[in-house]
Amino acid sequence: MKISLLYFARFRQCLGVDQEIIDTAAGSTVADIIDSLAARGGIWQELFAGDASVMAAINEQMATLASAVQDGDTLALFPPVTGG
Amino acid sequence: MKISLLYFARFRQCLGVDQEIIDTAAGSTVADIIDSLAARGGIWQELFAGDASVMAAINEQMATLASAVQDGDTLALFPPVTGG
Amino acid sequence: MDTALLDTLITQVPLDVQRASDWLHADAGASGAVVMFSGLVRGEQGEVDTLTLEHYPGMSDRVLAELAADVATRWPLQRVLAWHRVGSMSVGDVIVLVGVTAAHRQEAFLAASCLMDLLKTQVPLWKKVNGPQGEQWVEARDKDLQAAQRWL
Amino acid sequence: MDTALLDTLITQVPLDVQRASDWLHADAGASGAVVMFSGLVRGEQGEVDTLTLEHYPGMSDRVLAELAADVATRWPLQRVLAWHRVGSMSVGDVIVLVGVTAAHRQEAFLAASCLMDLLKTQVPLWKKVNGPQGEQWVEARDKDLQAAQRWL
Repeated sequence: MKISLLYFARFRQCLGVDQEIIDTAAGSTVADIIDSLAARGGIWQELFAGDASVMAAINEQMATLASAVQDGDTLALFPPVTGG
Repeated sequence: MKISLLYFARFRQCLGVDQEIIDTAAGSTVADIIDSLAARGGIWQELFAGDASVMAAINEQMATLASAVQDGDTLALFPPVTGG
Repeated sequence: MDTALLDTLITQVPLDVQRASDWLHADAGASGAVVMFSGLVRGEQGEVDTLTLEHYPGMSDRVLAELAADVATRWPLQRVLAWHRVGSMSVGDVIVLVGVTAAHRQEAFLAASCLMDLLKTQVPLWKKVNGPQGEQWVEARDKDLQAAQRWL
Repeated sequence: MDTALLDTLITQVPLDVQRASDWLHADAGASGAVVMFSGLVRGEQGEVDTLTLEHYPGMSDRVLAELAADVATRWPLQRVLAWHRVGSMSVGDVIVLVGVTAAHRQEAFLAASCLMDLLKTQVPLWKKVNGPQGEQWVEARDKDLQAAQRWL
């Protein structure tokens, strides 16, 4: 299934990418997708491997690592927020 | 010794007096003076007898019932404050 | 730490919220957090038309200034403002303005809250409300005394 | 209880403190207490020249509006305002304005404080500071997470 990924703030800037579309297995969770990104190595691994602090939103709703994504969903990944 | 008394708010209005000068024994405390006022009877007793809520300031500094007054002091008596 | 700038006032003149706000925000780059509290005359569903505030001139000003200075020793504040109106007021009029600036919001919220709690129980000010039922002196609330106890 | 009036906004335009204050104070006779918080860009002793705020358009607006509505269910509030600026700002500029009106000050202080704590940890906004040392993304503070935990 196809998922749109969005990156914000430090992630967007470090990766030099603000969005992409990926193919992922049906039933994938946010954690699965983050792992697959970490597996790209380099800066991807640095940002997304292990106990990195990553917040996620699916279709603009806050999600957890265990949340499942559906075909056509937009998954946004970003560092802990720092507004206010 | 002579003490100036000031009354504020509900006390001032109920008593119809905003200040007076009284003679009191040397060594008098705020409590002694309040008792002597209550002994006047009528509205004075109503406002100042027993467990009435009375705040006191000596020369514009908050005082307690046990505070001693000196000759020439100004003792202000008033209900609990309600500003803000 | 630098000493905080204090601005305290007891006045019969209507309080200027914008001037208070401007003074607090003028501290631009140093402070990051401004908290301002305004207390207004409540209509109480038609029970209140006007409010009269009596004070103990001289003492009220001094105690208010002392409280502002006290609060500025408890938290690292840049500015402390405390203005209180006395005399006759109408529904919606501003009775009191309290504001502080600090580097962080927690300190600013605590300091403003503390200053209001102390002011309510220590400054010699008394409210009398006037409405269709006649006039009545406002009774002190236990809740205000309890709130002030937190800081003593 | 009547529903609170909400006014939330994410904007690139400089925030107008006076307009926010006027809107909160316009609630005259009903509310007795107004608490307003402003968060400003701190200079950090010359370490910061400008600040850039990135957000997740669409989601940031929605989450901010939801938080304002949430806070209005926790306390009896008449008005809730939450404006946040995004884009590029200078030292002293207002980043965020949060204000509430209520009948009593305790509720107003709690509600404004709660809204700020939740905003800081839940609205998708990110700060980057620019100064003589170059640019740097601001790190989330544990203290902010702990502050938000109080309300969850």
